[in-house]
Amino acid sequence: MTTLASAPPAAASVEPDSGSRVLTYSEAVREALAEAMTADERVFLLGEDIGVYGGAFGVTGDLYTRFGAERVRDTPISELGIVGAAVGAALAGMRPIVEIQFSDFTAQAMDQIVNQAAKIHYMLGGAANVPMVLRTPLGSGTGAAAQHSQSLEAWFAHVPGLKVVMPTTPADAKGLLLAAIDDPNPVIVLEHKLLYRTSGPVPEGAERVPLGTTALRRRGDDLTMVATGVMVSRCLEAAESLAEEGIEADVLDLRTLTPLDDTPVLTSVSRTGRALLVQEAPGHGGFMGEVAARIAGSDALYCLLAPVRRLCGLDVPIPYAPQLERACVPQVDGIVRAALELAGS
Amino acid sequence: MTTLASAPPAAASVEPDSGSRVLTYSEAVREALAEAMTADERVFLLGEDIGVYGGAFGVTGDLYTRFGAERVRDTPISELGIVGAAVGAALAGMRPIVEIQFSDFTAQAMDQIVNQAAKIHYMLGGAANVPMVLRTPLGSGTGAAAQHSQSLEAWFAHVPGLKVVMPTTPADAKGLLLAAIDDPNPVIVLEHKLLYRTSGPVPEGAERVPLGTTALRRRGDDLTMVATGVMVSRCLEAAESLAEEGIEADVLDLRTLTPLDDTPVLTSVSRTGRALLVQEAPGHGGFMGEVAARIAGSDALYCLLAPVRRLCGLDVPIPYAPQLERACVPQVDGIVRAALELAGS
Amino acid sequence: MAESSQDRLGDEAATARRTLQTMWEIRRFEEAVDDLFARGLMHGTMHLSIGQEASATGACAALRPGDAITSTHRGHGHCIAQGADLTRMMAELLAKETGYCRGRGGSMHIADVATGNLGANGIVAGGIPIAVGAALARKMRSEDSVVLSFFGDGAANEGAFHEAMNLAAIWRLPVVMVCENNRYGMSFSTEKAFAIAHISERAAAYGMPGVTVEGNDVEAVHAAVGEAVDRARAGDGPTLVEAETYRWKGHSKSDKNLYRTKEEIASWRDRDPIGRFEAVVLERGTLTDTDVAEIREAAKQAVRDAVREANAAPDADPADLVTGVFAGVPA
Amino acid sequence: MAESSQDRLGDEAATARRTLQTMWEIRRFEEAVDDLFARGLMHGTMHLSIGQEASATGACAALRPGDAITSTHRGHGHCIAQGADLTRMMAELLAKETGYCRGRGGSMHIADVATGNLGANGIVAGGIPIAVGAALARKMRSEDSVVLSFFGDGAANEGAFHEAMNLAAIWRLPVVMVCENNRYGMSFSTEKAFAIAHISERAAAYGMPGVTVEGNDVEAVHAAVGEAVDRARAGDGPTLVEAETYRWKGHSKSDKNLYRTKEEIASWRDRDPIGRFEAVVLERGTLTDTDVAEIREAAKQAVRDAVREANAAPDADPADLVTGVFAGVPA
Ligand SMILES: Cc1ncc(C[n+]2csc(CCOP(=O)(O)OP(=O)(O)O)c2C)c(N)n1
Ligand SMILES: Cc1ncc(C[n+]2csc(CCOP(=O)(O)OP(=O)(O)O)c2C)c(N)n1
Ligand SMILES: [Mg+2]
Ligand SMILES: [Mg+2]
Repeated sequence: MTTLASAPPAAASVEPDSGSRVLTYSEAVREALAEAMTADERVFLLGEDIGVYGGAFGVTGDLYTRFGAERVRDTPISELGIVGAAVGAALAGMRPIVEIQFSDFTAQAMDQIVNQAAKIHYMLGGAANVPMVLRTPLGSGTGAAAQHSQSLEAWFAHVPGLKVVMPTTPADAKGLLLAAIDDPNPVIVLEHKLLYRTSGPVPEGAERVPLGTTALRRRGDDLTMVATGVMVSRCLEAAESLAEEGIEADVLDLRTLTPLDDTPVLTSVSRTGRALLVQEAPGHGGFMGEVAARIAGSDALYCLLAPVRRLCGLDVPIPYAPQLERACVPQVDGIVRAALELAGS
Repeated sequence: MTTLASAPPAAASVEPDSGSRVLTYSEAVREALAEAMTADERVFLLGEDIGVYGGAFGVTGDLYTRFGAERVRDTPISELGIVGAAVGAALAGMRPIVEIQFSDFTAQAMDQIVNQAAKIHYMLGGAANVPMVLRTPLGSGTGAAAQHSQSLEAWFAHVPGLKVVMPTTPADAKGLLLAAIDDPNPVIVLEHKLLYRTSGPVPEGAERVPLGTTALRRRGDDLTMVATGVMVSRCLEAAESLAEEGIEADVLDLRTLTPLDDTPVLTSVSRTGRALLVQEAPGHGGFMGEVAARIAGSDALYCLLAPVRRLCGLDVPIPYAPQLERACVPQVDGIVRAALELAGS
Repeated sequence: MAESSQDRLGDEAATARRTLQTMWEIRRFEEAVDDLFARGLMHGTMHLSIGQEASATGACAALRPGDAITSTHRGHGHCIAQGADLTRMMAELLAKETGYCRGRGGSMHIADVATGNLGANGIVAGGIPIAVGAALARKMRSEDSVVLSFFGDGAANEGAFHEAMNLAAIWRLPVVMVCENNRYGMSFSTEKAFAIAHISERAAAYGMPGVTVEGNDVEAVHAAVGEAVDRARAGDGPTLVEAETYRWKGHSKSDKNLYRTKEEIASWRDRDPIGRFEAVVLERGTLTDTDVAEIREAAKQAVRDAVREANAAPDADPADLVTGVFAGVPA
Repeated sequence: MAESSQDRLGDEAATARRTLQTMWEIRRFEEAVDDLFARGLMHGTMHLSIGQEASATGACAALRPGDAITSTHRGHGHCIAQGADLTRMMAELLAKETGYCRGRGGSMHIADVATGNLGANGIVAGGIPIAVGAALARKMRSEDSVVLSFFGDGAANEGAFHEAMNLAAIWRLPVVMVCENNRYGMSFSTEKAFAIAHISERAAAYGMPGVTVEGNDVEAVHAAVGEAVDRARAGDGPTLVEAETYRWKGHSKSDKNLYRTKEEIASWRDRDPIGRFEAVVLERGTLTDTDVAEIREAAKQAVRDAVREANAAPDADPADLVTGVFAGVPA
């Protein structure tokens, strides 16, 4: 069973509870990286412009001055090479954390991610493992157009041997990343660009958020919203206004796609009978198809009062024009509309 | 509405109808390539060892001697470079057809496939297009282990701007490929290794099989089987033995994942009330999730008599040992078992 | 375009005028972009090539109609030098329906197929294999046109560069590889990114000629690229031309310039490629002070008009937002 | 392993014995594999290195315990030369639970972490960046061990080679790049795949030393690689060593040898690396005819035993078929 986890930025006007303070999502990531490097000298960072520049999105910030050029290692523009170097360093006992500036550029490194990192442990019959983390920002909303705005989480979720994490709150950005760094397997951590500047309470300590636990962000009996990435806060906003119309929604944040904790989803849908699955990525072949299939493949099916509704990004490359870009991915008003239709049906 | 399309190899002991003869799947692909090159001088092939060697799976065969080294162009081992060269040649008015020896190696070329070929037409506001075809064999069953046995169709289906084709019969191998070559967009044609040697009737002429039409391979009212690739013939075999037990199945062959023709699926499931979705790729995040979501998202939901059953490859890298490899992907007996459970429920 | 690679760009008045005006249009265009962005009238991110006008201008001056280029994320200069319409470029940056990409692409994806610009590219080194393919098409059709691929120093460490260079070499393709070495890939200096002195040394690894030129000398760039273009057109294969230059502005909007000194930037501002060419043509007497003043004014005016017209144009139209993904199958 | 790079492998009896026996074990092992495959007793596909025994043996002889290698799809020789157990190798190829990968990997994925073999690789050039990372780990821990990466001529045209070479060079990593140039990447000849005479010429593009050696002369390979290993161990960075050799057998099972002549194959069989070394040690009097006969017999016997023991072993166990995907999180 899931308990009500701390709400994400959008809804987080709350005072931090004792032992935690308000940090931005980037600060939370940075804090996790710093704590991991302090606790374990095998941990090091490599990536393009993560050093004195502080990272394309400023996430590594001052880590370069704090930990030096050896452990906060700037690299040439060679995604395949640096991910491969991380695989080799992991095999040799280190705990590399690679940053890829935009998740779109994981395309350059797919061989090392998919054919090497993901498979080595199994392919070698367990004789070796690849404890590495690949951090990369995904998503649209920055006006960077089609080659800098994709949400490719479904690719990684479909690769056996990879764990896939999508933190949506500063607390999770830290806690899930720490868990990913502990993990003896390759873990892909997909951070959302639009969340970097959002803030929320983050525990002081080195509390881990275990991989594979879906978080219930809001409680309601009329429908179930399942979301990932920035869509979680949009669903919470939508749920707020729905509440004003007397419609109460469960809002579930998957947090990790692999391993996927689908029990809270199935339990919630069995209770509400209505499922609204919201993702930023294009719908066709997207991960919410997996979630819909889990629902349709379980006894929750018998509790459905309406067809499972997916609200996803349009099946288009993200355009540059702001109004077109917005029109391509679910916005709060669209979520509200879809929820009303669903609740009304 | 779909009509009963010609059955695939497994069930194809039929005499070829007039105007067609029996060819193997590879011969059908080769015939399509030859006809396209004869009809249009802009068409040319490039890939590793497609020349005098005849292709890693012997598909290009004697095309090198027939069309010469310029149009059947051997390349160095540079997947990213040759796919990029195909993109550039297509932009410059040619009709390149790239062969990638194993679909696993598309990982090397993902940037040119996904960030360039798929997006250029849209990103340029329609000012240019990329009429290219990428042919590559997928699937397990050859004892080639984890890096040579993947089924990555879901990756491509999730990329707006790509069309994705999976022929399962010699007739379709030719007809769909010809349609793909005609298409002004980048088309990924995923051929199954285990099908290359299978044979069936193939029309003499340059008959196209339009992209985006699901084929009904067998008719039955008790359940609906939806399959792709080599799973289509396995489903047909399974349907044979189910028939002996008095259970009749519709067997649908999606043929193209993008564009996806889901009407026959929804129509069939609405009639049978039972859906068995069979794919070789690992289940998690796989394309049958999309199919299940289409069913669960439509009114067909109200006709379901049982949860939608997905029978997929295990979520593991394909192992080398033959008995383990077989255990990782759906086999005929497993399909029969799943169908019996489903029909009985 | 298409000055013979023999003559210097600063010797003859018309050519000198065109060359200087192109460089000024690039400069003014990007200053206008910088300004619009700063005032919040332009969104997304921008990569400005201010300070690098000579490499774009000199290289494209060596091309003819029918030739093509592939460009980069820092591609405004290439696009203008190749003869693009300033208004349609500005309209694209302002996300207008009249823009080159109908507002779908923005700064990193401007293409102008008519003038042979196959497109900027948001992917570092993404355009190099594409240039190779466009050159392959020309060779297969036995055309005598060539393709020129612009890329940066940072791009030379991508696998795409390597694979494309080798394909160009073994197939002896009519392609010219122009590496604009502006000393940094974002914040990473060439001293750190390479263990060699000149990127042009890499040409030998593929069996092609390589040369390094003073990238802020538009005549030197034109001469070196012109020679390479002649070689390509003659069927003698590709060349790697490295143009040493410098970007005055930050890498993009998020750049705090922490990786370089004010002094370094200043020293390069003193090597202004435009001022340098003006001095040359004045000293040679090819142009007069009045000519130069007119050209500056004309460039400023052209950019002003472009901004005005672009602003007046309709915003990108969501009409075919979904249907525009695939080109229609011909009847 | 670990002969000093100064001494020649054929000068001292014990070393000569070990060297010759390693080469014979590779030869006999692969002949056995070829035979088992032909008789349908082994499935999948196999890439045999018969004819290339000297490069694997000479290179690994220059390594010490603590050093590591990355290997290729044609990796049996590297694995044996690095000291792997023949029975566990054969068991892997026969898909047995006692195999190096418990039957999960097969020929293209054999690894032996104990002897520092980080694994064969089914992906051409896939092991090169991994070797760079393993070398980076050693440098960061200031260990004095080195990593040696084997790859073929064809691999040198992959982007992975380029990016890895540059990383190794700019970080001055303790890695030795050993390119086994056997004249073909599958069917594509080096004459067609490269516009340069020697792949070692590519080293200069990264600012590292490069050398080409007679790959069928085990002493020459050992000397060249030994020098590179010493350089790496001394902290002076990477080297590219190209060993010119030839594969006698087809690329894999599907190869009809249409791309080369019988004469070419015959001419290389005359340059048998094993026969060559036998002649050397006999002529130098390091070993006697009886010694050589014993060694051949010992190798044959070792492989026979490996096949027998492997055959007797249990088949790969499906027990953790699904659960084996992820390594368990430590308590
Ligand atoms: C494959 C890829 N990796 C990283 C980036 C992010 N990025 C954009 S421009 C740039 C620097 C490029 O340097 P260079 O090639 O020298 O061109 P310059 O910006 O100096 O003109 C980087 C790292 C990208 N766009 N594509
Ligand atoms: C990335 C990738 N592309 C293509 C292949 C198919 N393939 C396997 S071995 C091989 C030839 C490799 O040539 P080379 O590197 O010279 O090694 P050799 O086989 O000669 O030992 C090819 C093309 C592959 N395994 N991986
Ligand atoms: Mg640069
Ligand atoms: Mg070779």
